Amino acid sequence: MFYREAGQFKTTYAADSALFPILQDKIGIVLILFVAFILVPLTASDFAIDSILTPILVFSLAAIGLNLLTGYTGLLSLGTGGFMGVGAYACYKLATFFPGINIVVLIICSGFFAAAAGILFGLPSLRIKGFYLSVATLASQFFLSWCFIRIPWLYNYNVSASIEVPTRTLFGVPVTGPTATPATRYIVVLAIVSIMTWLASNLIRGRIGRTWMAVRDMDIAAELIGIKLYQTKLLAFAVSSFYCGVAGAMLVFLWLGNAESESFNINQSFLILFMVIIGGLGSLLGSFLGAALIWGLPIVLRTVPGFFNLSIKAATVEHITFMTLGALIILFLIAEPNGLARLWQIGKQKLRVWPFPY
Amino acid sequence: ASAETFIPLFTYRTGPFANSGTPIANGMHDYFSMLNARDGGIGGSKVAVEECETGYKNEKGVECYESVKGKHPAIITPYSTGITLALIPKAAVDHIPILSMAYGLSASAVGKDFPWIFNPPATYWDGLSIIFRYIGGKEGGLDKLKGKTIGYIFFDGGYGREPLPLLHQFAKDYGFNVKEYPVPPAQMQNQSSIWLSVRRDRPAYMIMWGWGAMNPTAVQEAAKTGYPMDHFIGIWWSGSEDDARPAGPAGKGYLSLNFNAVGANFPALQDIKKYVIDKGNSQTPKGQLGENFYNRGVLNAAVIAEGIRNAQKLTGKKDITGDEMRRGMESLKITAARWKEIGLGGFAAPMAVSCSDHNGHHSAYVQQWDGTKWVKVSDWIAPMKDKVEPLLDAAAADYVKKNQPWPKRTEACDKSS
Amino acid sequence: MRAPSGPEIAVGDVLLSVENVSLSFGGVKAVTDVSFDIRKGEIRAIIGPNGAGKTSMLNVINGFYHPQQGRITFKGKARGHMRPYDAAYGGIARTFQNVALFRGMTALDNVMTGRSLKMRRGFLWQLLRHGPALAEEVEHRHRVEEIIDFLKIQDIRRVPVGRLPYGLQKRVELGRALAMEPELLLLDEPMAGMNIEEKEDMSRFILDVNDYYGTTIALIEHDMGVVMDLSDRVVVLDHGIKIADGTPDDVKKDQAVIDAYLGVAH
Amino acid sequence: MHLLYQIFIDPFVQMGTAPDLFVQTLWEGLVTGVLYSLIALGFVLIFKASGVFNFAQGIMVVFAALALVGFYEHGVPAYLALGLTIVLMLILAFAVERLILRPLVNQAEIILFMATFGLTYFLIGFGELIFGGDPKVMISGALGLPSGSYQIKTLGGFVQMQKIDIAAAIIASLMVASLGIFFQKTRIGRALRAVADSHRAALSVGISLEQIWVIVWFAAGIVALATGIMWGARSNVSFALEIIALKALPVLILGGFTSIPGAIVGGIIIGLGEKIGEFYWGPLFGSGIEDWLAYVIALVFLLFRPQGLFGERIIERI
Amino acid sequence: MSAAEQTSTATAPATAERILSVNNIEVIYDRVILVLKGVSLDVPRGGIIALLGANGAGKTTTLKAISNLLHAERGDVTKGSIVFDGAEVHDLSPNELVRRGCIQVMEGRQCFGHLTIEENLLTGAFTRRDGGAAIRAHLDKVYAYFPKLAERRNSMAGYTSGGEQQMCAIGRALMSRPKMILLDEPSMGLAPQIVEEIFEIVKDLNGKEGVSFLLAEQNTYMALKVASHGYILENGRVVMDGAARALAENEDVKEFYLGIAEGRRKSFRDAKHYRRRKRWLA
Ligand SMILES: Nc1ncnc2c1ncn2[C@@H]1O[C@H](COP(=O)(O)OP(=O)(O)OP(=O)(O)O)[C@@H](O)[C@H]1O
Ligand SMILES: Nc1ncnc2c1ncn2[C@@H]1O[C@H](COP(=O)(O)OP(=O)(O)OP(=O)(O)O)[C@@H](O)[C@H]1O
Ligand SMILES: [Mg+2]
Ligand SMILES: [Mg+2]
Repeated sequence: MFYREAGQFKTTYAADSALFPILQDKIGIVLILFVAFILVPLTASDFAIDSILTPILVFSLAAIGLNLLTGYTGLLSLGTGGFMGVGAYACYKLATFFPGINIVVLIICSGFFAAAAGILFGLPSLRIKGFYLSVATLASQFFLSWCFIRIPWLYNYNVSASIEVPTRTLFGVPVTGPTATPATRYIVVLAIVSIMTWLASNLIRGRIGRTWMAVRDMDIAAELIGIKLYQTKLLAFAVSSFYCGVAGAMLVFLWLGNAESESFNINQSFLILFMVIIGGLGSLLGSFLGAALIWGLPIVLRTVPGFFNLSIKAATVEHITFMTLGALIILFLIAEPNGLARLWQIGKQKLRVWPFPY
Repeated sequence: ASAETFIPLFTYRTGPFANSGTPIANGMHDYFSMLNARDGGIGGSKVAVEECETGYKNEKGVECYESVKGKHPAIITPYSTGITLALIPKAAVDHIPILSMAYGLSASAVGKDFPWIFNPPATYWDGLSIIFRYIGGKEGGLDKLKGKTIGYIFFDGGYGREPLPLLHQFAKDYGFNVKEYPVPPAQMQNQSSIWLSVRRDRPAYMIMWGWGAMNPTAVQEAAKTGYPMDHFIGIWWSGSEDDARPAGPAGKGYLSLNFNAVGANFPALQDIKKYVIDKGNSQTPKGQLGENFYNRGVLNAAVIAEGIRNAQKLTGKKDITGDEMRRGMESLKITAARWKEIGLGGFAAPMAVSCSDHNGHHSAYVQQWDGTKWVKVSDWIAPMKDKVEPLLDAAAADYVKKNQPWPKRTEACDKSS
Repeated sequence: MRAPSGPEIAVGDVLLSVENVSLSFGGVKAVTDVSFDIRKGEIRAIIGPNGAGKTSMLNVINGFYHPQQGRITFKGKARGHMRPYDAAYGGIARTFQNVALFRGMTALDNVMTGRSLKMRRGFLWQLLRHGPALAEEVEHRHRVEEIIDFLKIQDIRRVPVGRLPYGLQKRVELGRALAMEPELLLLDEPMAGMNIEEKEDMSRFILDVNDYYGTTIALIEHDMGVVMDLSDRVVVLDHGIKIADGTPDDVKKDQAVIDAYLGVAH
Repeated sequence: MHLLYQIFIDPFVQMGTAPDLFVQTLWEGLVTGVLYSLIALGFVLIFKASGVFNFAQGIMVVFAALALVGFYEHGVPAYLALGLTIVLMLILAFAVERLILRPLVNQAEIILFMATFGLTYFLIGFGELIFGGDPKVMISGALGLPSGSYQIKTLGGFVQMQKIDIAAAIIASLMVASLGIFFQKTRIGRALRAVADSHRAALSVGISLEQIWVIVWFAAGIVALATGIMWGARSNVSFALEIIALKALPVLILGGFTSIPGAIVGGIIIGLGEKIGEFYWGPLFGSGIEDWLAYVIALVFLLFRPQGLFGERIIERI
Repeated sequence: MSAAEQTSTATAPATAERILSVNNIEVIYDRVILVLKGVSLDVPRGGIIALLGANGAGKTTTLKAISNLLHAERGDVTKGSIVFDGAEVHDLSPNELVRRGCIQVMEGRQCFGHLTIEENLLTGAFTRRDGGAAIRAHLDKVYAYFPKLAERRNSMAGYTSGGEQQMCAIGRALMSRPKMILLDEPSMGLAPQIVEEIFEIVKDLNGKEGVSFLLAEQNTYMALKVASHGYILENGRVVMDGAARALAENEDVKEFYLGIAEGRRKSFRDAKHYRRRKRWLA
């Protein structure tokens, strides 16, 4: 009853294809942005910002990147971690070469390097499909991981073989490095993620998004109606890797402050993939929900025993967290295989017809 | 608040490295529990221990850090080089000391650049130089290595790569060749081609910087290839019972460095048994007390306890802040007599840390696997400080340069107690 | 809808000719030495028993299969080896025997994909979705809405096609093909699985497309009523071989066709 | 020029001058390959029979091996422990079918893949909870598996073969042969392949998915146990073993997801390629190329045969 | 409205023994999409019943509800009951249902593309326990019904033409020795000759082997020719039912389902432009 599009007529096609055609949604998004940009930095604890919100945003961006490739274009990739790594190391090198340039610019630029890597490793997709394609991306994953440790130039020959983040400022406020407060870093991340999400939503609502989805749903038919498969697939690889690269750069520069080759290993790739699947393939909102669930749930589970003042051993808590997380993933899938985003839609649908069941 | 000192322990009892993480965690935990049970804490201040499970993952480690940093921890023990590296810049900002006992960033030994990080008793470079001293002793002089090949098998990550500069310098100094055998993380249990290469290259000695499942596999593969085990030496992280045991009798002769004693015959350990384990207040399984990594955990906890005592002495307060703990650590001095006093006589080499030297470059010894247990086969060997220190200074300078603007040390130094 | 490129061909002239085409898969001969032509403006039916090679013939025409032998001439130009999208750019559109819609997309988006090859705005504009990109999008949306109105599928615009009943899916598919503004439209069993009423509707659409837009149509269909009523000329294939070619009435009386295909008179 | 020499000439010279090492490399490659095949076999079984890409195969290996050693450590005689572990794997198969697969019937591959990831998490937590995280020594002696090695002096040197490796090769071949026959020749085998093709259609002809799934997961469980014993005997049994399971991916992809002989041939190609590549060409890149070599080998093969060596032809019709 | 009521009361097959009866079922997909709104029908033992209706009317859904394949599509029967061969079947698995003799041939062929034709047929015998010899004998019988299949027995089903796949699907169902086959759009996409053939076979099976059929069809003409009784489904409701003959005579049915107006078949060329159709309901 409250959530109705009835009565909201669109008079132009432009308005009809707007991002949030329904008034209630518009109000919702403004509220969310207000809370995220203003309220959270003012009120949330450092722990909440730095261990929950920032990582969720960073992973959401990576998940969006992967979702563009896997969810929208139907190309399964297990190389996300590697592409994130390319972004991170590229950003590190750029920061070394151009200490004067604004770090946010560099973070964005590093995406281009990831995109180039994405195109390179996406080439086999022209011939190989499905799970078979995943091996190409796996090859990239392992090869890139190997490069991150074997090419000392990438980490400026540090003996620790890791990259550390120098302190850089934006309008005089430090945004990277140890002196940057979690809230500042969070706001920068949030801004980048918001803008890039908006851009991604533009892409997928237009011609490019449609060709991607066409390729995903039935590539043969897509080709027969005049879509060039190789262009489409490579573009998807490029854009996807760009997003992952930026996410990787943010992971190091705006969150962890330090990284080594292991930060971008195969497990990272799987993690992002699971966020995408749990969130919902082919849904931007799902990328956020998935990241929130997969990253946030273990943290919540870990704090649960504390609430009840149960003194369970740290290891046992961890084991039970693992078991619960596993069980919850399965439960979620059974409840709604198409991901949290679909669950959300069904919820909206129910709201629309409320108080009637259908 | 009531007198209480908060000590978070970053541990990993899960994940692929749980085998090494668990006994260390047990040792640390039990020692503090023992102090609480026996003495009512340290200097009248009860120790509040809280474990945070990292699973040996950096992100989790940072998360643990964020979750404890608001609770005024006296000191943090990350127990992972990766996590230590991630925390080094943060520690200075939050004024929380970090103890990375013989791991982490070697350069953090330089107190003027890293006031908040402590890594006694020795750095990896010290460890490598000790190994060479030992080899030199066996060969009758390091110049005997001339023209020979030394193999270096290592975990292909920051940890395993760190000794490389010194190793190559040694190679230059003593005229031997180095063969590197990196083991990628995913290949830890799949080393057959590496050991084939060893068979081809016939190194006179094999030195290992391994961790987790890499160690037992290496020992087994070495035995399989017929490599002379008493020419195969691991760093102190490659010397747990679990590393050598799976090879069975064939693993006999395998050597490794150590800086804590093995065995349970120390009054403090017996107190742990009496006050903690026998009371059922411990997770330690039977037989683990006295094992190498368990004792390492005890040593770690003992050093912290001494640091706290020192800080209490300096400030005259029971409850100490991170700042005070840093001062306590920076003037830490545990003589052989003091070790004995706290029930750990001969457990470790005398240890001193100073404001400028956060490490101390202490001695270690070589132990050998006799098929069932570790046996000490050398004296305490001091590292080649002259070779290590310039490297350390250079590394610290390099770190500072690369991380500009790195804050200058502002913390004052106490006099050594 | 005008031809996108190439020489103008007058109504009644040969638009596409298939000469001695043979196609086989391993041992299976799908098409053997078949020749026929399609004239501009006509409705040309291809019929034949199941497995006769009709679909394969369409696949050859729009470049999805590459025949081992033979020549295809489209708009007076002989074609070499080409990819399916070349055919699409050349003005050949089609629908598929087993509905090949993009199942995860809405009906509207499906039809919009048909316009992809006409849209020009580059990546950066798409990213911003303002100015020229939006203008282009709206312009094409207008064309698509016309098609949607034409096919009377306004009310299912927003429904993911996977959830539509079969008949509507077929209609959306036709819409997608029409959105390409083709010169030659290949329809592979557009009326399979429909009842009479829906077949009548679909017939109407086909005739209208043919009449109003002058689109040439090649049609595969098993419903003889439809074929006889709609088509100008009919080719009959059997086991990959052409067994008859002519007006519906001629074909209907052809004994070979009755034996191979029609069975008892319908 | 020198580089070209190092790449194209030197390795072959080495093979010629030290033939014993070459033979030894081949043997190591073969054995590793066979062990990879064993892991891959577990994947293939489940994939073939249900179209599920079972991410949990790696953890099942660890779980089975830990259970075996765990039982033994609690005083159960070795063979009884083996029996108990097999029963445990059967229980696991039932549980997986009942709790995961049945509610998710007819879902997309990727969803089931994800579900097996949930299973992985669960088993990691569960396994560590009951067996603990510390590594265990495989009880190969108590199980009557041979230890020690044969040293054959030939070719101006020696070739050393571990007895356990020989046993592994034999066991793996037997398993593959029997499973291959099972799949191609029996009623159940045919049904398995039908299920892989389409859950929906299989249901409609009355194939009991429940039964099929329990059978394959049980079979995969046994394969996991065998894998766990063999790999465990090579180093030890710990959760790190799970990482090795990733190596099954290139094997699978090379051999084709649905082919049992493919798993074996793929495994051997990967094993040999990896060991030879690492041993002869690895030093050029500072060694350790094993990490990605397997994937690159698989990729190169795929570029020529997109469905893998033995994979079913990809049906492209419209 | 009135037409529906008249025919249904007049000719309900009340007397014959029922092999299947569906009572007032309601089906919901995805927990929110209501598709069947109370459908009832009966199939007498040994009968052929046609289920007619436009696209999306719910024919397939009805059949799936009976064979319990709905679960796999996230659909649920929320009301009503289905009784097959004297037993309520709601809780049975599809496998058990096949064992009891009720099998569905799904719309759109659904052969196992990677299995050969022969293997496809053999999977149909999965639930049988009467030994290899009997199965082989039965296989030959199926080949006798469908000689085309015998020719292509070793081809992968994925590569055979539409007609061959349809035959394969029916043949596969036969292999389970069903008492009743739920046949969904068997004529779709088939050449007229084959359609005739298939309906001949349906009649044959019904006559010689006593198999009952529930036939969902768009090809009303053929369906009413073989069936004894028909139901017309619209928008998830049965709007009319009656003896096949009676239905074929009904004026509305003639116009909308048979394309006959004023006593003769209309040409498709003369189809009026998008007329609003008259509906029994709505
Ligand atoms: N990609 C392919 N690979 C192998 N064989 C093929 C392929 N495509 C078609 N065939 C074979 O070619 C023959 C002709 O098939 P086609 O699909 O053209 O028949 P059709 O006339 O369209 O039949 P229907 O009316 O049943 O659709 C069939 O025997 C089919 O098995
Ligand atoms: N899995 C599903 N999820 C949601 N809605 C569905 C699903 N399957 C079918 N429907 C809807 O249920 C309605 C009835 O579909 P059904 O397939 O039963 O029709 P039908 O009479 O068999 O039509 P056709 O002649 O096209 O086969 C349709 O409106 C369809 O959109
Ligand atoms: Mg066809
Ligand atoms: Mg239907």
